[in-house]
Amino acid sequence: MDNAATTSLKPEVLEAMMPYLTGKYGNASTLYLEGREAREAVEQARERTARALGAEPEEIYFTSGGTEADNWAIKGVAFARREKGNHIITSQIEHHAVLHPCEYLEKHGFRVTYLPVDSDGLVDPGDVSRAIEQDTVLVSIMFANNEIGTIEPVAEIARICREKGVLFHTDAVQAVGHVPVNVEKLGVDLLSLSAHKFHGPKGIGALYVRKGVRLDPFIHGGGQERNRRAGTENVAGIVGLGAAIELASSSLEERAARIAALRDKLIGGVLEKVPDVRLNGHRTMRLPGNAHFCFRFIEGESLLLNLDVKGVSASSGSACTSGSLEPSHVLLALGLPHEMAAGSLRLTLGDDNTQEDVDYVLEILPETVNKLRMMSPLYAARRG
Amino acid sequence: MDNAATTSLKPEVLEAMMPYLTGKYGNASTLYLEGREAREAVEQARERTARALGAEPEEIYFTSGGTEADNWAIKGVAFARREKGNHIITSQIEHHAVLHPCEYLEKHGFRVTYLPVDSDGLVDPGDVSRAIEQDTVLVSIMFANNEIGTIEPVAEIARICREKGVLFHTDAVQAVGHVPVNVEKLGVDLLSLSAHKFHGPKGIGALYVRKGVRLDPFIHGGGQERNRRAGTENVAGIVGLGAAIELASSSLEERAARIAALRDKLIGGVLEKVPDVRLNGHRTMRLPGNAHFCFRFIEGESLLLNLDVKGVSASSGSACTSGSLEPSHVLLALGLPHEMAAGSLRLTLGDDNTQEDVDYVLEILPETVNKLRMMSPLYAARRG
Amino acid sequence: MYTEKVMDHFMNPRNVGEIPDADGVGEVGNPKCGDIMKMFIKVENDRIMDAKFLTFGCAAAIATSSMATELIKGKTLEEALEVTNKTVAEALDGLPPVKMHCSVLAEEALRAAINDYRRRKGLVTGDVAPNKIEVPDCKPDK
Amino acid sequence: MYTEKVMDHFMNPRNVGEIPDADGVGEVGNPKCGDIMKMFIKVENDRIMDAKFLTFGCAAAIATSSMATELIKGKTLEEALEVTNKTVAEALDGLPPVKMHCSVLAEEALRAAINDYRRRKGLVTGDVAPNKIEVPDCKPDK
Ligand SMILES: Cc1ncc(COP(=O)(O)O)c(C=O)c1O
Ligand SMILES: Cc1ncc(COP(=O)(O)O)c(C=O)c1O
Repeated sequence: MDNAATTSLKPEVLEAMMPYLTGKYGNASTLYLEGREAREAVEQARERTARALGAEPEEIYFTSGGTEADNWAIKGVAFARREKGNHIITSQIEHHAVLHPCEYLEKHGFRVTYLPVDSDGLVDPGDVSRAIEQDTVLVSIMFANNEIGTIEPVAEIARICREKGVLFHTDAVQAVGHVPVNVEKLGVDLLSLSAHKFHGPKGIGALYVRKGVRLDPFIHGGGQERNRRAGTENVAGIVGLGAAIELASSSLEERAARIAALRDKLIGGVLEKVPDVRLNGHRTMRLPGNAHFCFRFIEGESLLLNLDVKGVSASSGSACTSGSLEPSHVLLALGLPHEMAAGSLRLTLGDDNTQEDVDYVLEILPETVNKLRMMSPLYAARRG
Repeated sequence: MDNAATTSLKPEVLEAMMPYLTGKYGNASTLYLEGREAREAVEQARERTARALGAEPEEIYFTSGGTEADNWAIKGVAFARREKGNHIITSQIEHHAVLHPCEYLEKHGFRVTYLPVDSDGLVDPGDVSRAIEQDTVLVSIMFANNEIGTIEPVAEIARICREKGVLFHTDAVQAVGHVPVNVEKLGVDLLSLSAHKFHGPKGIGALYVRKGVRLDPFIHGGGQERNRRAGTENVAGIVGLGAAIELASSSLEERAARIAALRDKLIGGVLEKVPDVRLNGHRTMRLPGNAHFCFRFIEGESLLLNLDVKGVSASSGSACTSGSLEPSHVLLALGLPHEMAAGSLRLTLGDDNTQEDVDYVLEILPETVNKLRMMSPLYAARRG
Repeated sequence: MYTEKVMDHFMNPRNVGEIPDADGVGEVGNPKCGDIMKMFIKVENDRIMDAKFLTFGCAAAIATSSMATELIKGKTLEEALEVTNKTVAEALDGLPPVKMHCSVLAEEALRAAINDYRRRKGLVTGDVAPNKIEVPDCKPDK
Repeated sequence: MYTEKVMDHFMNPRNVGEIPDADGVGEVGNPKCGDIMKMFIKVENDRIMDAKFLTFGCAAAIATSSMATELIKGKTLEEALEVTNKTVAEALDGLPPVKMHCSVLAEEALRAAINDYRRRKGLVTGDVAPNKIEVPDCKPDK
């Protein structure tokens, strides 16, 4: 149950990729037969991606993943619009793939406002509006948070940015393939996605760039991706992204509804069976698959590993920082104290999960939490 | 015969990748079982890569390809050493993945010296030595040129840089897997490679960074690659790179000798059978598989496409710029006039090529050249 | 990338060669740009009786030269002047966007040849209509 | 990532709990760092007769607590003070580098418990050896 960290490659997706891993190995930028086959496959994947997002194919640029897409969007717009201004607005709960590029820009003379969130993790669109100044060139607010699953009011923020003439980027890595994402309806200017979050391959993603939006290239070199992203195309990966996004878009709403029902059962069961627990993230405006808790008096990694031994994959904090002891910046932004933030557990459901999986977790989780609490000096102190 | 543009994925390499495209889909940065399997596979690939280059595993960082590795090396060192100086030295015949980052740095206040080459495409190490100034922070000279195949005197240039305390990067994308490359013997500080040039997958590469060399991260985000290259690891791609580099390193010298013999036959045959032709690149200091010519009075794309129809893949200029009419910057740097540079053809041999392939090219090439010359106003003018 | 028609006219170009006693010769392009096109026409009673070409250039340049000569043969000069780069490209079932400039080259060569004919006949002065036009911008239209 | 020994001591930790009438209690760590360790010892004739722990922390923290209590049981105080973080880590067949600081925590808890015992006996003053040590740097050693 860690579908937010990564997902399995769907057999249909692998099948679509196979020709480009075997016979059709051409370089998509060469002129002869194999090269043209590769080019056509890349363009078909671009069309599929565009269709899934309600975009034009020329607005889709393939990258090596969500992280590169975020880096490119933020640094690319910042440097391209530098003469207009040097102020950027983002939130305190963004993924590191957004926060760290922002911190990098601060070292290069940019000013960044990191907006706070409420205790459910929601950004207030009014805060965005108030933070926009004369020299603001970019606002970047994530579509859905990777830890606590909260879905941000992106359409409203996009509208505010549009009115004020500021470009708006959203990191939709956790959303695409899981909830409907339409760039036209949302009114966003740039949007990042990553294939391995929706049963596509790892190491491939895309950046949507609305027509007319200027941004500097980030990876310079050959003329690939219409001179905006250099490097020999990862043809198999791109084809996999295209196949996966098409699959994920089909019957998206029914699938999301099924998963959300499982999620609600899981959340309800945990809140009922385990004392001293907090549900993190908004109760309803959250990703269909996400359930996120803080269990008081215990620490996340030990909980996680106990569950792993019992066959349940989960995450504590974000996947990237597991193994480090720094408490998650997202949980701290919600206002949780350190020792509470340390006891976090994320369970993320996907297409493969069933009622039985949820029942099994509801069976083992309470006893596991209890076992660890019996070892905890904080719990002992509380019992007095 | 366009092995320099890309190569087919070896079946053994695909086999090594398959587990990570099917069952073992874990995120290498997560703690539980699938994640640990992925992590181990990544670390094994790192060890294989290090072994092939005579490096330590901790000196290998995986990237999305040769282009990203070049971008990172150049921008990463430049920005990290900015307070020390802002001068960079490279050559006029580098790949665009090096030249364009350099041009980008020029826009950001750096000074770049683009060293000329001789008519064989060789950089003079004396030129490098003379170009190094007080404020030089990086020299980047490619190991072997992707168009004309010339192998540069990298070890000597590295020695000069070491003596003068300047970091040295080499773009070895065309060399790794084709000629022996040992970072210790060469004495380089940074080295780029790309898997798809040696029968590995597309969209994966690596940067070797000598221990102790400081460079800024380029893609910021999660803590992957020991905090130096963020983004969920492309596990299958990394495993493929590791398997491919190990395969390519085995019996490297015998394989190179066989291919060089084919190349010499091809070059000899063309020079003998076709009048008004120039061999580009150094006669002996060249990649084993590379044969590169300029045919006077005709244009490269039309030659290329004629050969394609007859079943021979080739390249004119570099793969990235085919389809554009700009003559190759490499050929212009050799001192060739534009109309001569336009008539270029690159044939690059690989493991799959045989004597028969060479014989076939030697059979069809002269008549194809002749057919195009009969249409050429330049040829007519010359006949008078 | 290229249509079947383009490939056909490229691999089997019609009307290749020179007309030694041509009534008009037009040459356009610039070897620096990678394209030179030379067109020869034979004119009788204001009608193009024969046309030939020599081209140094890419597949699209060769195919458009071939198609242009086919299109103008038998046409009056007035009619031939209505052949534009679009006509040629359409007759080839289209060209890739980055190659559209090649069809401009064919149009220019044709005009240059007709102008040369008219100049020889004293119908226009050399200054107004040179028979050698340097196409100024040889970058692909992207 | 973890050795079998670590996993065993983590999943089945020995000596969990409190000793109500302990002769020495040491508590180290800081909830902000994600680790708190509390060690209880029972001493007779300068020998540790029993040891128990409570730990709030990661798997490595729990396993090192468990192993540390096992190692010191039956040892004299002098011998117990020779148990270092390395001894504990080695007894567990090693710890991942980023987790080595957890073994330091176990060493500190042990020292704190022994110091507490000595303080209670009046052998040292409270100032010199507090029984509660805040481990200053809780970042992994990377
Ligand atoms: C919200 C969010 N943004 C960005 C990323 C980075 O994407 P990738 O792992 O493809 O680099 C992730 C996942 O890792 C994510 O969850
Ligand atoms: C010399 C050289 N450098 C860099 C590159 C770029 O590598 P990649 O295509 O993996 O981005 C190439 C090939 O395309 C190359 O030949």
